[in-house]
Amino acid sequence: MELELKVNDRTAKIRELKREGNILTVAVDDKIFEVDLVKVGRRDYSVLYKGKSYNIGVIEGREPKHYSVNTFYFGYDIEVVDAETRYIESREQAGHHHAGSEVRSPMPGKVVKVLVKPGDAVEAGQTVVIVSAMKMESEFKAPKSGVVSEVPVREGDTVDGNQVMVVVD
Amino acid sequence: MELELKVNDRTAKIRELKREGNILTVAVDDKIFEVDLVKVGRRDYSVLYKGKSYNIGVIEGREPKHYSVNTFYFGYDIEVVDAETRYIESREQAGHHHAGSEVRSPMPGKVVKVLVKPGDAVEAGQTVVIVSAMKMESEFKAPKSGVVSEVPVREGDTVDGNQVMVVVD
Amino acid sequence: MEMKNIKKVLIANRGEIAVRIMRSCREMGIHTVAVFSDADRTALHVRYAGEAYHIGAAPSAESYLNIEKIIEVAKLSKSEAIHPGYGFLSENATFSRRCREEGIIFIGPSPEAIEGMGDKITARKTMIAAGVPVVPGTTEKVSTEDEALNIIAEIGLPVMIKASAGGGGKGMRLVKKESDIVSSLRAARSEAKSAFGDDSIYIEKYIESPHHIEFQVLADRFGNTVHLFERECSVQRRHQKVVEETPSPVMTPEVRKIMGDYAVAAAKAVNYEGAGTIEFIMDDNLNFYFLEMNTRLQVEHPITERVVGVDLVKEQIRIADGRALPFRQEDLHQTGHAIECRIYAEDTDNNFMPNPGTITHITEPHGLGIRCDGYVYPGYTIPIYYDPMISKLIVWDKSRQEAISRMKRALYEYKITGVKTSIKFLERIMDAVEFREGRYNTHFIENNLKYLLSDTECDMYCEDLALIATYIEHKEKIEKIEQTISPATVRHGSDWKHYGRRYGSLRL
Amino acid sequence: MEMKNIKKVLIANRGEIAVRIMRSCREMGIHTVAVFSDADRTALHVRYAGEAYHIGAAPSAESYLNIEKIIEVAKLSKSEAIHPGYGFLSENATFSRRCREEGIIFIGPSPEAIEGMGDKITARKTMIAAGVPVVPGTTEKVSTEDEALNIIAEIGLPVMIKASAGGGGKGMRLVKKESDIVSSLRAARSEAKSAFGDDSIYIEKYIESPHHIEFQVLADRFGNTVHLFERECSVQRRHQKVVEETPSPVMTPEVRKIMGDYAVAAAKAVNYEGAGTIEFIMDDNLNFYFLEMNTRLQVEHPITERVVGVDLVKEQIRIADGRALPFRQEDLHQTGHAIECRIYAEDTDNNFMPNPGTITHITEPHGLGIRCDGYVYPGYTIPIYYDPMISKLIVWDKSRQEAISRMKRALYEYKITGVKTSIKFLERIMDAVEFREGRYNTHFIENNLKYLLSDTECDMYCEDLALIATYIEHKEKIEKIEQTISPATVRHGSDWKHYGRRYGSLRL
Repeated sequence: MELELKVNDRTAKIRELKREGNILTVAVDDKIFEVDLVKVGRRDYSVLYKGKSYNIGVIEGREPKHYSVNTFYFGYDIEVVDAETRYIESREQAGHHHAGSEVRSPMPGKVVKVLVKPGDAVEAGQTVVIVSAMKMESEFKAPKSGVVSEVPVREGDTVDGNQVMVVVD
Repeated sequence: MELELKVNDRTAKIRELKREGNILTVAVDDKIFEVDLVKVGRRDYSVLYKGKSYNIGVIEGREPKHYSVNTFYFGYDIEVVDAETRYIESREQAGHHHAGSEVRSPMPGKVVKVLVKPGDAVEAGQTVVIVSAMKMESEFKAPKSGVVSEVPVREGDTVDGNQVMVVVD
Repeated sequence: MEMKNIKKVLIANRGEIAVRIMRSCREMGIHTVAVFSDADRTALHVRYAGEAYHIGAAPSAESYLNIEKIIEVAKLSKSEAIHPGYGFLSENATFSRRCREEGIIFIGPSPEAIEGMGDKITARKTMIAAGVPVVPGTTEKVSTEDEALNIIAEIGLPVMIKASAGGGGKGMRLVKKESDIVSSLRAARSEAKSAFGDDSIYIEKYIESPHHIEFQVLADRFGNTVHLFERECSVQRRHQKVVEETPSPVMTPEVRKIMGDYAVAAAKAVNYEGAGTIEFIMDDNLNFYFLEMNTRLQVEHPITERVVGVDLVKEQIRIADGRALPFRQEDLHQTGHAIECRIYAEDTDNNFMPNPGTITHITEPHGLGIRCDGYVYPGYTIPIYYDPMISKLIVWDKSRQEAISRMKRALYEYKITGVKTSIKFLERIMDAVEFREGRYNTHFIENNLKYLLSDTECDMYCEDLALIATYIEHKEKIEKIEQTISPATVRHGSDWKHYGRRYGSLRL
Repeated sequence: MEMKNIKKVLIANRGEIAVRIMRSCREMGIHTVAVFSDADRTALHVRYAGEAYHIGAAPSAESYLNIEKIIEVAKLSKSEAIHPGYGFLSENATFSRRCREEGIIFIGPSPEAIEGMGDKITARKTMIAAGVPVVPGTTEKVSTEDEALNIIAEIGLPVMIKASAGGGGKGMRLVKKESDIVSSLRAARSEAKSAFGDDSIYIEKYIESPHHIEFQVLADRFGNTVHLFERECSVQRRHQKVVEETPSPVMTPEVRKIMGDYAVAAAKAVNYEGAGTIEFIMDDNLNFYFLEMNTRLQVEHPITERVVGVDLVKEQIRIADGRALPFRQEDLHQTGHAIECRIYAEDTDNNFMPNPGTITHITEPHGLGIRCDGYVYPGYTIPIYYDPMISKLIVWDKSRQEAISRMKRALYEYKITGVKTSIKFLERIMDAVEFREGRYNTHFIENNLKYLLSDTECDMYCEDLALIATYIEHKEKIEKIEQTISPATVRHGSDWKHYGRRYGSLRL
């Protein structure tokens, strides 16, 4: 099985070439790695490569096919690129999708103020919603100028991480 | 749903009568309990009853429908009694089953010596197999006098917990 | 040693401090009662306690700040005493008084002592009367702008304007330039008005490159008052302490002796009983001034416990039980060095935004010289309503340099997934030159922010290995889905759809 | 303080001690190299180390005892030094010598010191020459039965017969009655022959109600030797230590001083370098005798670390690096009281049978005065090949009574599921009157076994609540299976079969 994985600006093709017990031969693009890889616990991999011991935690992201991957203190956001992803991306590029014009909550919290309603004209950088989490209030701003098309939250609502709060068209 | 659960010599019928959020009304035989019960983590329940706080860990046993349940330091082995269980039990009582004449490993280990082979006559209490685990050797003895019918392990084998090592008929 | 009066304690708090207090109670053979809000049914303090009672809705005002409800539970559960922890009702004179009225022992000072130290202006006056040095500035509340301008002219710039009823940085303004005086005054007063309902302020000389140094005190009801030496708390971000240590790297034995004596005098001036902290501000020349007294246990109390060898919560309970302190000043000594790091659920790379959420995995540090006081566990969802502090990591070693190395090791071992934390940021603090050399003041984080937020290095293979591990994780997940759909099932079109749905959501 | 010679250390061990050593290395900025057998690929020491190398099959003889393979890995990884931990090769003179030959620093004593103390008879002679009191008995190996009979007649019953090459209780026999002498002699010699390939024995006076008390020593290569006071190790089961504490509850300052001086003399008598332990046997009247020297780190070293404030592993490495001890005898003091409990994976209710298996869940104790040195993690399978010790729990408090209370609290918090452990048994030890009062000897567990194995009480509701929780768990599991089988699917007969299979096995 070959998978395309995206990390930052890089998209890499990964393919397993051989597996004997823990010893795995893998191609990452055109580079061949022979690693001793074993899953320890529910989310952690222990990888031995060239004698060095690496601990890699692979955690499912908040969206499907997204992973949050940690090696020591270094964290990567890795996404599986497949037909579905490509389809969504092509739609986004064609302007069919809301991405980039949504205001999402980066963390769970409580909506303390909604400053716009559908139909309002907003300017990029204008505060549209205020969320309180852990005794701290954060202001969220319109990502671009335009007209508010949706406000799926109300004051007093609790929101999850990554939840859409305002859409600007 | 009503379930019959067996703990030691007691078999109790449990039935949920009402549930509102965490507040659960349950009949245990003819006794009614109103408890505040919530699952915390993967195996732990927090139960508040009459003001007191109980932590109860419910862990799947090595056999299906068996649970190992801990409250503070007190541990219970609890078994779900259903049609299948009753069928097996009735077969056992009718003498159709090996239970009681098997020698099982109580823990994982390595078989260091097998002292009998199929066809051998053995006496109750006679050592039939020796298993080593964690630098300690344990002798396992025939549960009754009879003839060895099966020896599914060989010297050098590693065994799991609860694995049959010798059957005496 | 059994208590005379206290057999059961209600802990009017949550989080790590509630658990920490219950630990000491358990060691003393004292029963514990937890209280919890709607948001805290699954919290560790509820699970740890012997008894637990629901007291209201998630917002603190409707639960942990509800005095009458908490007193009701104390009576219902037949608790002889209430420990308020820190925050919430711990410095609330009304609560202390209501406990007294109801015949419940409040494990903390009298309402009079809380009031005496709670109002900054009153406290300043009391300290001046007791001969304790205070920062040059007003001794009366300032209610008009003219008055404020006169005072600023007298003590000279820079000055700090503070809300009289304030705390936590609210209603505070630093004024360095003549032209900013009026606007800062107005801003401070309006913020004070909206935060505390009182726009009176006071004005103090602003100390450049200040050190925040505090002294722990313990006092019994028989007039015995001792101090347990200093804590250096200058690593702060927006007036929130981040790292604390003891001894202070800038302290000398002579100054320690003098400040300790003043700390004891300050406590005695309000007939203090229990554990408290005298906060001082100190400049680079070791001139120091009384800042305020915290009439409660501090978050950072464990570093004192480790270096002095005293369990402060046990001493609080013993004092409240009516016992005399078991030691005198000359019995107390500092041994070695302790550092505390506060672990916050926050996204340090995104303006330190709080990051509540569900803990998926946690590995806590262990071994020689490590103490980790926390309250979260795998599967626990940190609520959005309360403080973002997850835990406190405390290390001890013989010397300051060794303690820093140990803290680095402990932070390396500390893994929390599910929420973002300040662990990496704290590790950078341990590596910062100013911190390592012990020459830092309260501007340290601000001055070093770029360094502290920069990434740590990984070797050249990390990224590729991360890709490989992700590849395997994803591949096995897909294979697991394929196995779940048995051959007998996949023949039907509907199941392929089902498979497609499951693959699309990929949540097994 | 950077090391002169040691930049990278290979740890020739596994389990908690390998992790514990790596922690100190990390704090010292020293790189670590793990070695592992087939059974240990997922072990924590492999994950914790900077580098890790496979050295052979699961049985120790083919991996952790393979001297040449380990030396090969040390060279390959360019490690300057090897730390042997305890057990395995730690007291193997050949290994120490091979390291020396290969120019690798062995973090431990010279082969000559190991040999001098390894043979019990030689050690006795050396001690007698150094003026250290030894248990009355033979000074030469006894190889014939007649010889043995004469010696027993001379020192009088009861006596202990021990294998000269022995250790760990193998080849040991206690003789109380005249009529048992011959059979015991033969049994001991035959056991010694099969265990060590050498049937020579020695005979000692048997001490009734003995206390096992040992002294920690540290010696550098410049002739500085200090002791770090005693450890009381009398809570034993079949010669295996279970609980250790320091100070010993039976010790007096006078006897401590004398014994400490003897411990230093014993180490100096073999030109000892590094960390070592002098074991003494002591009777109720505080008469004491040299028993043996362990020329390595002990399992129970953390209680000394806590009470004396010294990191013994760091000191071992510094000594091996060629440094002088940073303290003298008069700089060392005991502060407070420390206790260690060893947590074993064993079924205490079933004759203490070892219980390897997979850890499903673990909650470790935390808070003031707690140290937990372990190596298992959720999902880890404890292999069947090695020691059943999971971890060591160490507590400290000001007094012995408080330390016992703290240990009880820590054991209460300690939850391990998946394997059976000795936690409950240890809690009973903390409650046993003889232990609490500090009047126990090595017969303690044997004499109190019934009490120690009895169940702790739960209140009248526990069983019913356990049933309710199990009911909910099972019910939700069934509901989850039903959901997995979507309505579209369950129409087909094959799926009902599938459902039935899944319900039957109930492993989701």
